[in-house]
Amino acid sequence: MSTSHNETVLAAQGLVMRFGGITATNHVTLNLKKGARHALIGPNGAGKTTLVNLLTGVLQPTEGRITLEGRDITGLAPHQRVARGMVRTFQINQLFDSLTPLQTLALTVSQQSGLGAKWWQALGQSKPVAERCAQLLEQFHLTEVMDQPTRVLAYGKRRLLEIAIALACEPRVLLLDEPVAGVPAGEREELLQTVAALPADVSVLLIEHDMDLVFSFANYMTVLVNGTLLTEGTPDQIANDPQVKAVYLGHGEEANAAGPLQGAKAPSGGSAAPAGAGSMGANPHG
Amino acid sequence: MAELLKVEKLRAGYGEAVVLHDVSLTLDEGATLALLGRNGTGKTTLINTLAGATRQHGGSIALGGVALHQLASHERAAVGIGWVPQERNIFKSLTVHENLTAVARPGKWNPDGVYAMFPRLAERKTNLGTQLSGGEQQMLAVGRALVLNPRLLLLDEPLEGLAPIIVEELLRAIRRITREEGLSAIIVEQHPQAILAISDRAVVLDRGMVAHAGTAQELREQPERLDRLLGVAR
Amino acid sequence: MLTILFDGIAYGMLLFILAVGLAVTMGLMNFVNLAHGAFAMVGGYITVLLMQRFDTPFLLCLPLAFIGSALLGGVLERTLYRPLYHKPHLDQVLFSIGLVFMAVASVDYFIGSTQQIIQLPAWLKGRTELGNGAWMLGMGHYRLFIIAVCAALTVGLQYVLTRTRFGSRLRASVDDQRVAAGLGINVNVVFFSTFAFGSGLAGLGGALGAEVLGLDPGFPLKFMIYFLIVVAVGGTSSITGPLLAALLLGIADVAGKYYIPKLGAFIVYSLMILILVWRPQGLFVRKGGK
Amino acid sequence: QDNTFKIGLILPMTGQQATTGRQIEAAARLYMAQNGDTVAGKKIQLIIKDDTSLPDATRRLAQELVVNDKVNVLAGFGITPSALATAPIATQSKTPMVVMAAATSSITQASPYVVRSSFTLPQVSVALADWAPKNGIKKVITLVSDYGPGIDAEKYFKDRLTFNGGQVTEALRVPLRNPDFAPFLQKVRDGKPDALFVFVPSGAGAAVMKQFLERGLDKAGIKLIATGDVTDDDQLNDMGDGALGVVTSHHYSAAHPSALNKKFVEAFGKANKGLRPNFMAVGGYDGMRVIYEALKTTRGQGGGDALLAAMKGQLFESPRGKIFIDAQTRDIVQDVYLRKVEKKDGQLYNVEFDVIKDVKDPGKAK
Amino acid sequence: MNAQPSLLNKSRWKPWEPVLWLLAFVAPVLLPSHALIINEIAIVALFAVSLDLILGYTGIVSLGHAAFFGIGGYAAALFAKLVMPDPLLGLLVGMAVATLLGAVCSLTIMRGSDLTRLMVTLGAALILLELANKLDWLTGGADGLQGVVMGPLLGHFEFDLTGRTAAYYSLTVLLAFFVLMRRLVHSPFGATLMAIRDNRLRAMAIGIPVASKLAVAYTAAAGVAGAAGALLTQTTGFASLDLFEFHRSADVLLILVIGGTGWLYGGVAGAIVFKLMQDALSAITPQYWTFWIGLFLVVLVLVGRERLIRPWTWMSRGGRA
Ligand SMILES: Nc1ncnc2c1ncn2[C@@H]1O[C@H](COP(=O)(O)OP(=O)(O)OP(=O)(O)O)[C@@H](O)[C@H]1O
Ligand SMILES: Nc1ncnc2c1ncn2[C@@H]1O[C@H](COP(=O)(O)OP(=O)(O)OP(=O)(O)O)[C@@H](O)[C@H]1O
Ligand SMILES: [Mg+2]
Ligand SMILES: [Mg+2]
Repeated sequence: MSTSHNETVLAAQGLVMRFGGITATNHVTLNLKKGARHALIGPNGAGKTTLVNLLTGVLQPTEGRITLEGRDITGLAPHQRVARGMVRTFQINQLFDSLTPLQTLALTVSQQSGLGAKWWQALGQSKPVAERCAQLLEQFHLTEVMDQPTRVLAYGKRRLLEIAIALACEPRVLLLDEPVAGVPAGEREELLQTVAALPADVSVLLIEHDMDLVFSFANYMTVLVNGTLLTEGTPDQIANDPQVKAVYLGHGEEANAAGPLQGAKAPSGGSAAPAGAGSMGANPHG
Repeated sequence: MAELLKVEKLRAGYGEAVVLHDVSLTLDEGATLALLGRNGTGKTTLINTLAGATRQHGGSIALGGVALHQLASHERAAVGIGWVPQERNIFKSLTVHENLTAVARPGKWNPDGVYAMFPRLAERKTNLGTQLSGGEQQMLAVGRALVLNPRLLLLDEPLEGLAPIIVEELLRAIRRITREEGLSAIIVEQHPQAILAISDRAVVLDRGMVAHAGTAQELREQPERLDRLLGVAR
Repeated sequence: MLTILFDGIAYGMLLFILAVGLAVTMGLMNFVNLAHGAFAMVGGYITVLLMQRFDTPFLLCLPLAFIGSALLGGVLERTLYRPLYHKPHLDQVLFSIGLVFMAVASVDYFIGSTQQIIQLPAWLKGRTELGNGAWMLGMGHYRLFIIAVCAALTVGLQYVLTRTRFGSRLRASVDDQRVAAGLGINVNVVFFSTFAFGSGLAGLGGALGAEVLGLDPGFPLKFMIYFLIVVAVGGTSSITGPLLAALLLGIADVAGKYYIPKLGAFIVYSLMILILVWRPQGLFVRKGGK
Repeated sequence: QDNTFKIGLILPMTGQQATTGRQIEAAARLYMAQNGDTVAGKKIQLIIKDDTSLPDATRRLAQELVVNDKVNVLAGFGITPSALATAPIATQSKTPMVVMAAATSSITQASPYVVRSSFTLPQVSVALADWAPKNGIKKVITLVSDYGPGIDAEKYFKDRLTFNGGQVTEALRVPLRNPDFAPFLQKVRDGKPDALFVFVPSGAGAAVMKQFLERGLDKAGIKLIATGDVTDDDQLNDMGDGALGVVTSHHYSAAHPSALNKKFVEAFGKANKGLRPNFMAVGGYDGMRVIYEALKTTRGQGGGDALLAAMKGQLFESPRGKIFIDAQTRDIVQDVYLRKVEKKDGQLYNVEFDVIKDVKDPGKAK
Repeated sequence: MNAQPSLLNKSRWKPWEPVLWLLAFVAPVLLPSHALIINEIAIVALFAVSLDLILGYTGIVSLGHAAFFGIGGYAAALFAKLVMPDPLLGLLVGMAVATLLGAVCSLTIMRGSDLTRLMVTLGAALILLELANKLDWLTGGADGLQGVVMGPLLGHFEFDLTGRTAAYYSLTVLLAFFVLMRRLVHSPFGATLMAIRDNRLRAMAIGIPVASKLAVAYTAAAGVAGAAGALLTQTTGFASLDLFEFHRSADVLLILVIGGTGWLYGGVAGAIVFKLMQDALSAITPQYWTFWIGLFLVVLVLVGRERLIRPWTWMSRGGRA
C-alpha cells in the first residue's frame, strides 16, 4: 500500500465468493494501478483464478463491488467488461477448436474493431484486420500453423494462441492466469517480454507460479492464501516476507539439496530468507 | 540395477500421421529419466504411446520383459504403468475421492497416502473434478497415477502450475519414491534444470527422434550444450 | 382425489421404467441412443410372443424380456455401437434412428403391424378400493405391481451407481475414455455391460409398459418423446432425477387431464418448458456440476 | 399405353396408420384377383404409393400420378387431411377421387370429383344415438379423440341424443397422442352416467376398453357404447374377453351374415395369412368395385367426367349389405348396424343385432 | 504476408458451385416429370440450411425447428386465404411471423445443455401444434386449412399441375437465401457464431455478446425456416397440423446430419439424397422402405460420410468451413 500514487484502474472491494460450504475468496480487496505490472501469487487453491473469474464476470460475487476506471461493473456481463478494455487469459486453454489460429485471431480482431456484427462482409475483408492478424501470428510464432485447425496443435502452440487472443483484444487491463504454463523455458521470457512491452498505460495482473518470471516482471505483488489477502508489497518486500516463504515460496537454499529449483532462486535485490522459515513447510494451509 | 523399460525403434502418431519416427531408449529399475525437447517434438506423444493412448505404427516396448505394445491400453496399468497426462484430464463428473478410488489398485499407495502427500486434496475430497483449482487438479493427477501402484511413472509436465513450495515437495517425493521404493519414472519438464537435478538419465527429443541420450549429470554440468540441444537462444 | 394421485404415480413410474434404460445409456454413457425404444419394443414383443405362442406365465416373461433385450443390446454394442462412442452426438442420433427405422420395418415384416395386446394373469387384473367419497383410493393391481417393480429397480440402480466402484469407473470412462483406459479401466467391458444392462432395462420397461401403452411396430417412435422428456427434465447425472421427474410429470399429467381436461395436451409440454427454463440442467443435478 | 387403365392408390403404408393401408391394399388386390384385371378391354394397373399420412406428400404423389403416370382414378386416402389436401388436384385435373377410408363428413364437399366408398362418422354415431335412449340410456358422457373425426362424432352423437330425449352430461376430448386414459376414465366414473360413448382411432380402442374394465366402470353400472372403430375387427380377437358385450354401431362387421360377406372374409383371409378384413378393407373393396363398374359403364371411353358420372348413383350389394352412392352428394348411403361383441367358434366378433336402414350422412342433411 | 488471401480464400465461390446451381435450375426443364420432387427438395433443403445456421454454425440443437416451418406455412396460407393471394407477399408475411416467433423463442435457448434445448424447442413446437388444433375456427384444426388459392407468381406464372412454376419459385428462393447465408457464415458475424459454438466461455472473454448473438442467429434461422414453410403451403395450397409435428423436426435434422453439419451444402446434399432415396425406395416397396433408409443411415454413420459419398467430398475440398 505504499509505493505508487497513480490512479487505480481496477478495484475490487471486499469480494466474497462461496461455493456451497467453501469460501474461495474471502473479503478480498485489490487495487490495480494504471500501468501496473502487478503479480498475484499464492498457494494452489488460494482463490486466484476465482478472483479473476469474479473480476471478469464469469462468476458473480456473493458479496463485494468491482469498479473499472471509476465505474461500477459488478453487474456487467463478461463481454461488456471486455468492451471496456478488461481482457483475460485462461489457466486452462479456452480455444476455438474447429477454427484455425488465423480465423480465431481475425475474428477476435474484427470483434475488437467493431466489425463483429457485420454479416455481409467476408471475414478478413478489412485490410487493417488482416494486417493485425499477420503481425500477431508472427509475434507468437504461429504463422506456420495458422491454417491448421486449433484442435491438432501441440500444447505449446495452443498456449501461445491463448495469449495471442488476449492481446488481439487490445486490452487496457490485462489479467493473465498462468500464461506461460506449458511454454518451453526458452520462450517464456520472450513471451512475458511481449507482455511487458505493452504500452505503459496498460495495466497487467499476472498470476504465475514461476518465480523467476514473476520477480523479473512485477513491480508490485499481492499474496493470496486460502481466499484471504495475506500481504501486499514490492517484490523485495514479498521475497523477504517470512510468512510468504512459509506458505508459498518454500525453503529457498535449503531445498537445493535437490538441485536448483526454479522458484527458490532469490530475486536479485532480495537477501536470503531467515533460516527458521524453512522448517515450517509441509502443509501450506495449516 | 535391472533393466525395466526397453523401447526399440518406436514409430507412433495420431491416425495416419506419424509423430515419433524412430525412438529407442532404456531405463533401469528405480531410475529416473528426464525427457526434454522443444514444443511439439513428440514428448507427450512418447508418453502417451507408452500409456497406449496413441496409434503405434511400429517398434516394440518391453516393460520388465512384458511386451507392452501388444497390450491394450487398459492392460498396461496392471503391468505397471502409471500415467499423468499433460492436460491432467481429471474425471470431471467424479469427486476427488472417486477419481482416486475408481482406478486404485492394491499396493502400498492408497488414497490416504495421497491425501497425506497433498493435504489440500483431503480438504477437497468431495469436490467434483471440475471444481478444483488448476494446481489441485495437477496434484490429483499425480495422486491418481500413484494409487495405481505402478512400476513406471509417466509424468508429463507434473510441476506445471504448482506453487514453488509444492514443487519442492513433489520433487523431493519423486526422488524418495524412486530411490526408496524402486519405482522408475519418466518426467517431461519445461524446466530442465529442476528435473535434471533429480534424474539419473536424460533424453532429448527432436522432431520425433532421439537427439541426445545420456546421463542427467552430463547435461546438468553443461548448460550450454543443453541449451543448444533444446534450441534455446541465449 | 387419492385415486388420481395414485394413477399419476403409477403413470409416472411407468414412464420412468421406460426411460430409465435411456437415462443409463444417455445420462451415464453419454451416448444418444434413440434406439432405446426399439429395445423396449423387443422386450414387449418377447413377452407378447412368449405369452401368445407358448403360454409362458407373465412373471417369467419379464426376466426373459430383460435378458433377451440385454443380449441383443450386448451383441449390437460389440458389433455396431462401439465405434460410435467417440463420434459426435449427431452421428449417434443418425445411427440410432437408422436402427429404429430398421427395427420398425422388420417387426412390421415379421410380426405385422397390428397392435398386440397382452392378457395379464388374473391376479394382476383386479382392483382394490379403499375408503369412499372424495377420499376414495382405487388401485389397479397392475399399477401397484408397476410401482413395486419400479421402486425396487430404483433402489438397486442407485446403489450400483453411487455406492459401487463400478459406477465411478463407468462415469470415469465416459468423462475421458482415453485416459480411463490409460489408467487401467477396461473401458470396453464397462461400456459393454452397461449398455447391455441399459438395453435390458429398456426391454423390461417395454414388457411392463406394453399392457398399458399398447404395442405395435411404431412403438419406438411413438414414445421417444416421452423418454426424452423424462431424461431431460430429470437431468442425466443420476437415477433419482429421472424418477422424480417422471413422477412429477405423471402426476401433473393425470391430475391436469382430470381437473382441466380442455388443456390436456398442453400440460406436460408447458410444465417441461417451464422446468427447463427455470433449471436448464434438469431438475436434479449434482450440485455445482458444470 | 392407351389400353391400360391406371388407378393411383395413395395410402399410409408406414407409420401410425399402416394397418389402414395394409387392409385397403389387400382388399383392392383381392377385388382384382376375383374380378380379373381387364375391364372393357382395358388392363387395370394399380399404382400404390405410401404417403406416410403426410398431407403434403399425399398431394405431391397425387399430382405426380396425375401428371406423370396419367392415372385415370385417384383412390385410397387414409386420413382426412390427406384427402382434403388432394381434393383440389382432383378438381383441377378432372380426375375422379375415390375416398376409401377417411371419414370426416366434409370431404365430399371439397371437390366435385370426390366419391366416397367408406363411411362418415356422423353416419355411424347417430345410429347409436338413436338406439341408446330406446335401451334405457339417457345420461351419456362422450369421450372422443381430439381431431376432426372425433369432433364430428361428438357433435352428431350429442345432437341426435338430445333430440331423442337423452343428455350428454360431459364431453371429454382426449389428445391424439395420449398413452394413458386413466384420468379421463376416472372422470367418467365420477360422473356416473348411464353409458360412455367412445370414439378413438382403432389402435387406441383396445386400451380404452381395457382400462374401462380395470377401473371397474362396468361394475359401477356404466355401459360402454362406441363406434365400430373401437372394436375394430382387425384387433378384436386379441382384446380378450373383456370386450364381450360392448355395443357398437358401424357399417361393417366381418360377421355380417350374408353369403357375399362370407365369401369375402374367406377369400380375404386366404390371401392374407388369415387376416380378418375390417371396415377399411370393405371400403377398399367396394371402392374398387365402384371404379370397375364405372369403367364398364363408360366402356373405357371418355375421361374423368364420364367416369365420375358413372360412379354417381351406383347401387349394389356389398359385403356389408346394400350400398348406394348418392348421386347428389357423391357420398355413400348405407345401412348402419348395432352390434355386440360375442364369441363365435372361440373367436370374438361384432355380431349385428339391429340395423338402421339407408343412413345418409347427416352432415349433409341440412 | 499471406493472412488475408488465406482468410478470403475460404469465402470465395469455388468453380463447381455455379455449375451445381446451374444444374439445379435446368433440372425442371430436363426432367419435367420430376418438377414436383424438385420443388419439395428445394423446400426441404432450405429448411435444412436454416437449421444448419443454428445447429452447425452456432451449436444449438433443436428438435423443434418445425415450429417455425409450421407457423411460416400457416401464416402464408392464411394470408393467401384471408388477405390476398400474392405469393411473394405471402412469403414475406410467413417469414415475418416466423421471425417474430423465433425472437420470442430465442429467449428460452440461452441456457442449459444440448438436451435441455432439444426438449424446450421440441415442447414449443408441440404446443403450437396443439394450439393450431384448438384454434380450428382459424386454422381448420385437424382437418387442415383448406381453400388456399395462390395467385400467379409475379402476376404471370400460374402454379400449374406439373409443378414447374413451383419448382422454379422454390429454387429461386432457396438460392437467394443460400447466397445470403453463405455471406453470413463467412463474415465476422458468422465467425463469432462458430466461436460461440466452440467455446462459449472464451467467446464471452473476447467481448462477444453471446446471448444476443445466439438470439439473432436463432431468429434469423427461424425466419428462413418460416420461408421454407411458406413455400410448402404456397406450392401445395394446403396447410395441416403435421407441419408442426415432431417428425418434421426430426426429419430435417436427419437430412442435415446426412449431408453434414456446419457446411451449407450439407443441408442441400442431405435433402437431395434423402428425398430421392425415399421416393425411389417407397416406390419399390411402399411398406418396408423405412428399413432400407434405416440401413442407409446405419451404414452412413459406420462407414463415414466422407468415404461413402466420394463425389461430394472431392468437390467440397476446402469448402467446408
Ligand atoms: N465451482 C466450484 N465449486 C466448488 N469449489 C470450487 C469451485 N471452483 C473453485 N473451487 C475451489 O475454490 C478454491 C480456489 O480455486 P482457484 O481456482 O481460484 O485457485 P487458484 O488460486 O487459482 O489455484 P491454482 O494456483 O492451483 O490455480 C479451490 O480450493 C477450489 O477447489
Ligand atoms: N491429436 C493429435 N492429432 C494430430 N496431431 C497431433 C495430435 N496431438 C499432437 N499432434 C502433433 O504431434 C506433434 C507432437 O506433439 P506432442 O504433443 O507430442 O509434443 P510435445 O513435445 O509434447 O510438445 P509440448 O511441449 O507442446 O507439450 C505436434 O506437431 C502436434 O501438432
Ligand atoms: Mg488458478
Ligand atoms: Mg507435451
